[in-house]
Amino acid sequence: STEDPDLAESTPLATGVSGELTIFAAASLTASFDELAEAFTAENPKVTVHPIVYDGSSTLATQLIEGASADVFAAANESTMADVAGAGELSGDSSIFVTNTLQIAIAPDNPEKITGLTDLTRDGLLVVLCAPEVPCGAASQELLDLDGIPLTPASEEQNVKGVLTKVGAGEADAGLVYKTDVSAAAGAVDGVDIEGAERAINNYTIGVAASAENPEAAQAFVDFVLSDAGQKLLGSFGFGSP
Amino acid sequence: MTGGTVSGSAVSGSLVSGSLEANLLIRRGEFTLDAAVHVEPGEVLALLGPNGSGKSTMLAAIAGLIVPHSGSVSVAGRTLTRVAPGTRTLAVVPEKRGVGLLGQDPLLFPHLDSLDNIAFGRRSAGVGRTAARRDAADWLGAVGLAGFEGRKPSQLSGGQQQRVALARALAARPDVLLLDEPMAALDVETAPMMRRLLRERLADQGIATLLVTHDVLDAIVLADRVAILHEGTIVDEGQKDRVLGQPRNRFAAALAGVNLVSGVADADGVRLPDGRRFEGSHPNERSPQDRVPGDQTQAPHAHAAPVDAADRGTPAAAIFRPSSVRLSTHPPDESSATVLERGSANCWRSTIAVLEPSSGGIACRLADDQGVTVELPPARVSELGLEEGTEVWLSVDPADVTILGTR
Amino acid sequence: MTGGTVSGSAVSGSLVSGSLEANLLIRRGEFTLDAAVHVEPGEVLALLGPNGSGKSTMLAAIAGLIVPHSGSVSVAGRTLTRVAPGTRTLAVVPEKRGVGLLGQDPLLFPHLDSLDNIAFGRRSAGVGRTAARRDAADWLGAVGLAGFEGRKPSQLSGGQQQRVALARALAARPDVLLLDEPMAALDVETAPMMRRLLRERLADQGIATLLVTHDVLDAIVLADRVAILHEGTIVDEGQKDRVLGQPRNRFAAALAGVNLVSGVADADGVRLPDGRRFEGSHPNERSPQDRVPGDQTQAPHAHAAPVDAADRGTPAAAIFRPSSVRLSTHPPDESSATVLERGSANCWRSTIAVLEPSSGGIACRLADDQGVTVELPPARVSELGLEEGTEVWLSVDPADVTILGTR
Amino acid sequence: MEPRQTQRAGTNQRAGTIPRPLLVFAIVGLAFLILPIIGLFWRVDWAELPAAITSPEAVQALWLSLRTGVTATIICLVLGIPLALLIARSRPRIAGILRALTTLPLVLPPLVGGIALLYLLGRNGLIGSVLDVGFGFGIPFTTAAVVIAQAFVAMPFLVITLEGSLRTAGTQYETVAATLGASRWTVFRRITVPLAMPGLLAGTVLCFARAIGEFGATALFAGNAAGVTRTMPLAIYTAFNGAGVSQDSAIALSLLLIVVAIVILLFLRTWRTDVAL
Amino acid sequence: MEPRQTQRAGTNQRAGTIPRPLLVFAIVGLAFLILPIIGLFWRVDWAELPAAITSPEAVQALWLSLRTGVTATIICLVLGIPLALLIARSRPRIAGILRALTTLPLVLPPLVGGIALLYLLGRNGLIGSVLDVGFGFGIPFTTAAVVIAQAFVAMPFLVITLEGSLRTAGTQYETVAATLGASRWTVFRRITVPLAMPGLLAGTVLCFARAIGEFGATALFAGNAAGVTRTMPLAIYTAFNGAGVSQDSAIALSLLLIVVAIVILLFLRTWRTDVAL
Ligand SMILES: Nc1ncnc2c1ncn2[C@@H]1O[C@H](COP(=O)(O)OP(=O)(O)OP(=O)(O)O)[C@@H](O)[C@H]1O
Ligand SMILES: Nc1ncnc2c1ncn2[C@@H]1O[C@H](COP(=O)(O)OP(=O)(O)OP(=O)(O)O)[C@@H](O)[C@H]1O
Ligand SMILES: [Mg+2]
Ligand SMILES: [Mg+2]
Repeated sequence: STEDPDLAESTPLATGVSGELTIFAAASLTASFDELAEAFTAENPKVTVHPIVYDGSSTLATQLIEGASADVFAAANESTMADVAGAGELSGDSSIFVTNTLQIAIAPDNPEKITGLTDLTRDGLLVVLCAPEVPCGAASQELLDLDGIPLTPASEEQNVKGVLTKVGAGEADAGLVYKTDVSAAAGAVDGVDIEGAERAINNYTIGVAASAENPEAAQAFVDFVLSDAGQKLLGSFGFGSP
Repeated sequence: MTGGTVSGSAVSGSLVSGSLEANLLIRRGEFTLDAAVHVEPGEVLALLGPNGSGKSTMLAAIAGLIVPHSGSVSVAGRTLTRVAPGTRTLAVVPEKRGVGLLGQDPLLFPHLDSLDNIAFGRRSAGVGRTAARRDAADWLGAVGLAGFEGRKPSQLSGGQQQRVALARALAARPDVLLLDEPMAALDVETAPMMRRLLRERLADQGIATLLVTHDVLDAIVLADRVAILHEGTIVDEGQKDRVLGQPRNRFAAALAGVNLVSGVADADGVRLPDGRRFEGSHPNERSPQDRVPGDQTQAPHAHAAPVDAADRGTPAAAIFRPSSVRLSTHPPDESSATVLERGSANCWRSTIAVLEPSSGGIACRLADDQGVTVELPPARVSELGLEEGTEVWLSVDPADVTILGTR
Repeated sequence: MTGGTVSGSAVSGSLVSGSLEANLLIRRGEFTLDAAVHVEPGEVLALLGPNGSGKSTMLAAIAGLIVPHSGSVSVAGRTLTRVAPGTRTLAVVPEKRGVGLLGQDPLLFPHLDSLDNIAFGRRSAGVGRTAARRDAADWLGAVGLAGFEGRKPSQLSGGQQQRVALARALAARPDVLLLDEPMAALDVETAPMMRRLLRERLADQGIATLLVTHDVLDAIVLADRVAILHEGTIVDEGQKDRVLGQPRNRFAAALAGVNLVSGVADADGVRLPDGRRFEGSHPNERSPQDRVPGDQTQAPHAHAAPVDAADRGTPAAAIFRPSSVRLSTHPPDESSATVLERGSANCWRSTIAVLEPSSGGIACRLADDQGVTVELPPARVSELGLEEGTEVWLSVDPADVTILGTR
Repeated sequence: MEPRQTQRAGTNQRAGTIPRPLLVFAIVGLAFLILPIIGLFWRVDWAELPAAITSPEAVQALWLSLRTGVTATIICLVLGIPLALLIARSRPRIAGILRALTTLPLVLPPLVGGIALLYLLGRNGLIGSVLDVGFGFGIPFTTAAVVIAQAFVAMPFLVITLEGSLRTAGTQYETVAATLGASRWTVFRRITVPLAMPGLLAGTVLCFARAIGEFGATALFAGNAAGVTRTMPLAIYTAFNGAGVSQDSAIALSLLLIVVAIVILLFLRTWRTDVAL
Repeated sequence: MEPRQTQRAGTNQRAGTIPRPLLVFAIVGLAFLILPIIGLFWRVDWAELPAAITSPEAVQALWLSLRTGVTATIICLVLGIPLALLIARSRPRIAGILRALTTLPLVLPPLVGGIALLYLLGRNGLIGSVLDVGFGFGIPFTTAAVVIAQAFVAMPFLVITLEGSLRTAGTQYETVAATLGASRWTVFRRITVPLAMPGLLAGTVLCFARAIGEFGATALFAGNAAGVTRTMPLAIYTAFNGAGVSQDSAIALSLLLIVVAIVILLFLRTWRTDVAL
């Protein structure tokens, strides 16, 4: 932690917090939270943010419940956060900090000319979805049901990454993923917006862990995420504001 | 030889050896071993017997590799095995017995060279590497393999392996040594050398030794006493001169290279089940030069069992050498009368079953009930025109026949 | 015996066998084998030699288990191995050679019972399971183990394993059979039975056989010719009667149980390097009954090499039996004069190095340069008070000595 | 008191030949392996268990796992036994290289193994593109893909284990068989394989266990479609992700997998005593 | 033309004793195992490779992997060799049960293995709670947890492989050693272990490879903290999740892992030829 007074003065939003900060974040937040952490330390130079631990929300939740110590937990849905809270591992309340909407992921240049959900039922088209048990799968199913589209996926992937990999590798022609995932894919896949995608919104939640060793810094980080600066940064990755 | 050196680097233990007592009942499938042996310190007991008679089984039980169904093993009064109904089984583990076993298969440790194989026993006894290897080098010299220190077993010939295994067993300095055909793979020049080595070392160190062998020469040279094992029971046991000189069973007779025909005692001979009669002298009547091979003692033995009038009707046998039998191709009445002094005793008719070379000329095995063999000079065989199937008349001088009670 | 049955269920192959020719140069570490053998169909060549002389190595090369550094092997004119500088190496794989090898270790397949072990060769030749097992059962009976069909090797005694291995090798009906000490673990009653079995079957099937053994009786009973291998070279070869009856080297003499002392030929005897002289008769002068053991032929052999005047200065040896040597504890001038008819020839002084029992009485090994052994009746040993270290005077009647040129 | 050994009379077994201190380590080792599994049982929700393991999805996944696991094991045996023999009979230098190559798939995290398979057999893969264009069929998303993924991760275990046993068994009995006229194939079938049976069975056990436990490569290469590619491990993972943090049904399914595996392994044991030496 | 064999003169090796058709299978098997890995190489972005594998994170993860992998392997050897011996020397019935128990961790998807370890050693676990309350320290999410997770998944391979070899090697030489007066410990050290060396080395190879490739149990039980618990497989997973769809750095890291593993396995090979029979 730097003691440089110049730097401390030059950051007007400084909250005066210090110490170390451990963050558990859902895998889909990978790139965005790295930048958030960077921006946060720029504002709070006395805080050292450990490399953020990314994994599936369920994995992280299990670890928290079984004794892992973290200060901040950011989950990709609400139910996982509820489980953690139920186990008494959350200090205070959690907040929804971003939302995410689905997009159709397709190979670059859209060789199959897919324009909407109805195209996915076309014969001979290989479509992959997330498993209905995981958040993106639940959202996909909800959306398909709302439109009454009878889609039999070639595979129900365990996570978004599985869908992206298959579409990116050309194994599948299309898949439903989050908008943020398409933008993170940096050209390996293209995204097609879904009409009425906002009907199945996924809410990301964040909270301070009960086991937090540095609750002040943790709260400062949560506040930063919810701040305009944080929201703006997250927006640049494709997330929507709650 | 390096005898002095090996003893010189002795570390301990060779003087505490004691006598071996074993009394064993073991069942293996249909086979049952029920036998007892006793060996004094420094004594060698040769255990002879046909294949499958239970010799190796007996050694394994004494070495503690198998637990008998009942019986006991003790060395120098210390009980190593005791199995009896109603009592708790005692079985000292093999490595705490002080009983060395050289099995039928040399089983040298394949990953160790000759020297380390031989040094293994000493090193297990806690002797340092250098001392154990020095001792091992002496042993390697003693078995005539100086220069083979670094050879792995796979780089040794069969006989060389056998010698390393012998050295390994001796170098471990057991109180009791069990040797299972230790000379089997040795050449004619090495075998006597190894016999001499064994004789010296076993006596020096007062080791009680049980020696299993199929070579009667091993028994003659090395053993003090001989036991004959047959189908799991000891059918004869005693001083080697008595057992081999006056054999009481077919196997011992075969070992000694003599014919033995058995029946029941009558007046002064033996009557065979097929009616033949044999007459002869009793062991204590015979002059020394009449002795069958292997009988080297001066005086007749206490173990000998000459037949006298009181023994009539008891089992008895006639023993005679293959070379003592006279063979002719004519009935005796046409030939010289000397053969038939006393009626038809010692005289019979048979046909030749097998004719084969032997170390003493040509052996004619007769198509006899009791498989008598006759040994003839090659010249005589061609003179008589003998062939397999030829009908022959045989006789043997009573002076060349020994009559013995058998059990 | 089941000979008829076994031949009856023969499927093929036994009549095409031919002669074996092998000419091999093999280096193994410091050891070099450089030897050639030739065996006719139906003939048995006994290969004798000390431990480590290269016998097993030779068999392995003939069976195709090792490739020689140079040389060739052929059977019935078909080349199985040919290695020569500048030409492409030819080495037919072992299974296509028709050469059976029974090694020093029986190596029965541990997972197969006796019957399947014996049937293995036939089944490999494509014979059906039932036929092969029937054939195997016959062989099992022939080696005296009827009733042991279902036994795994681990449930057999050492000698029983050896017999199953022999049956397995014979049942495979090779054109050429290589036997490495096939009788080593057999008891005295079984060994003659197995020798008889081998004699019958090998001759019947016209198999060319190379037999390695340390038991001279195997050679006498089974072999037609004998070759002596020493340190990788064949030092003598010929009809068994000649090689064993008139041995030309120490090893053959030891096999035949006679003394051989070597030096150079002079007038009508041999002068030893230490100055001793031996006189005697030449083989073709001797009468049949003077022959040393193992010499069973009527007429002297073409291979024999009697010394005559022209041979003076060439290597020669004197051969005499241990029992022909007369031993006394007094210098000859004090004893009867008969021993010294011709000056000091056949007469020398020595000390006793080792006294040990032997099959013919007591063997006295002399502290001689050339290790002469004298055999005496036990009575005579105690009469003379002989001990190790006793100084003795020795003589041997020239009539009992054979003089031979050695190469 | 004399040191003792207990054993059945007349047998040649030296029971308890293990140095006593080692016995302690052995027991610690065993405890280390099975305590965590006992921990699972301890946490299981017994009330929910029957429903979880008798659900049609669970039964379907189990059945698929067994089918694919057995098929993959058979493929591993067919390809792996010859490979093990090749390695065991090669010169030391070549054997070392072959062994290292064979072991490589083990080092790859299964996920990467899945990617590697996709790159090879996927629609745009080296071989997959040929299949796709030439024959119009794709491997990913089929049950065949599951089997391939399982075989890919499981085969090294079979090969390396068997190779160790083949090397220990040596070649002397093979040589004897050859001198009796047995062709290489006969030797292989009647001598080599039976003598290496303990190692072969050990390898088969490892291979089968690894195959039915395989998750990562399958998920990536084969996908997760109920009845086609959703094996037990995928079902367990799906359940784990789905039911929030309580994981009850994931654990219930794991127990089902464990019990089935135990039954199969004990069955293999019985078979083993029959064929072993 | 006569069938031939090629071999060095004077040696006792029968090279090429493999039946020819089997050779085909062996080669197919080998291709099956290494083609996917070659596929990986084919797809790698060589321009980015140097940067990816020399980044401090990669080096840190590699170093952690090696440290934990070696430690886990040592633990497996210490506990696994005695366990293998115990199984190999038990009566068939008991051996079968022990073998099945030992194999169980293999069947568990690594994820469930991680859960099981958490349930046992976690803060609320059977043993973990005792440690936590009694000594105030927790195992999960430490480097020790990585080692435990690796040892848990890798040990069965060592045990089962070695057990096969011990059984094949038999007990006859041990018996001979005992009659020469060698204590059980001496027999173990100087006879049992050297004679089972091929199997022990094979098992060690498998065990080490499995340990450094371990991902699932580690991720759950030990977490994914850089420098503490982020081993190569976790780094690869993180890279895979992080970098969108291109997976370039994940593949680069995998290649690094493969190359390091090859070096270590080939080193083991060299050592092997020295000690082998
Ligand atoms: N495990 C077993 N099961 C059944 N029978 C067995 C077993 N082991 C040995 N036998 C039988 O026990 C008998 C005695 O065997 P043992 O090895 O003691 O004989 P041996 O006297 O040493 O013979 P050899 O001279 O051939 O070595 C043999 O008939 C053998 O077949
Ligand atoms: N791999 C090897 N490396 C070095 N030397 C060897 C090797 N194998 C054998 N030898 C040596 O070659 C020589 C011949 O061995 P071989 O086994 O042929 O002897 P043998 O005549 O069969 O002896 P025996 O009567 O003892 O069986 C021996 O001196 C042996 O030590
Ligand atoms: Mg025996
Ligand atoms: Mg030999």
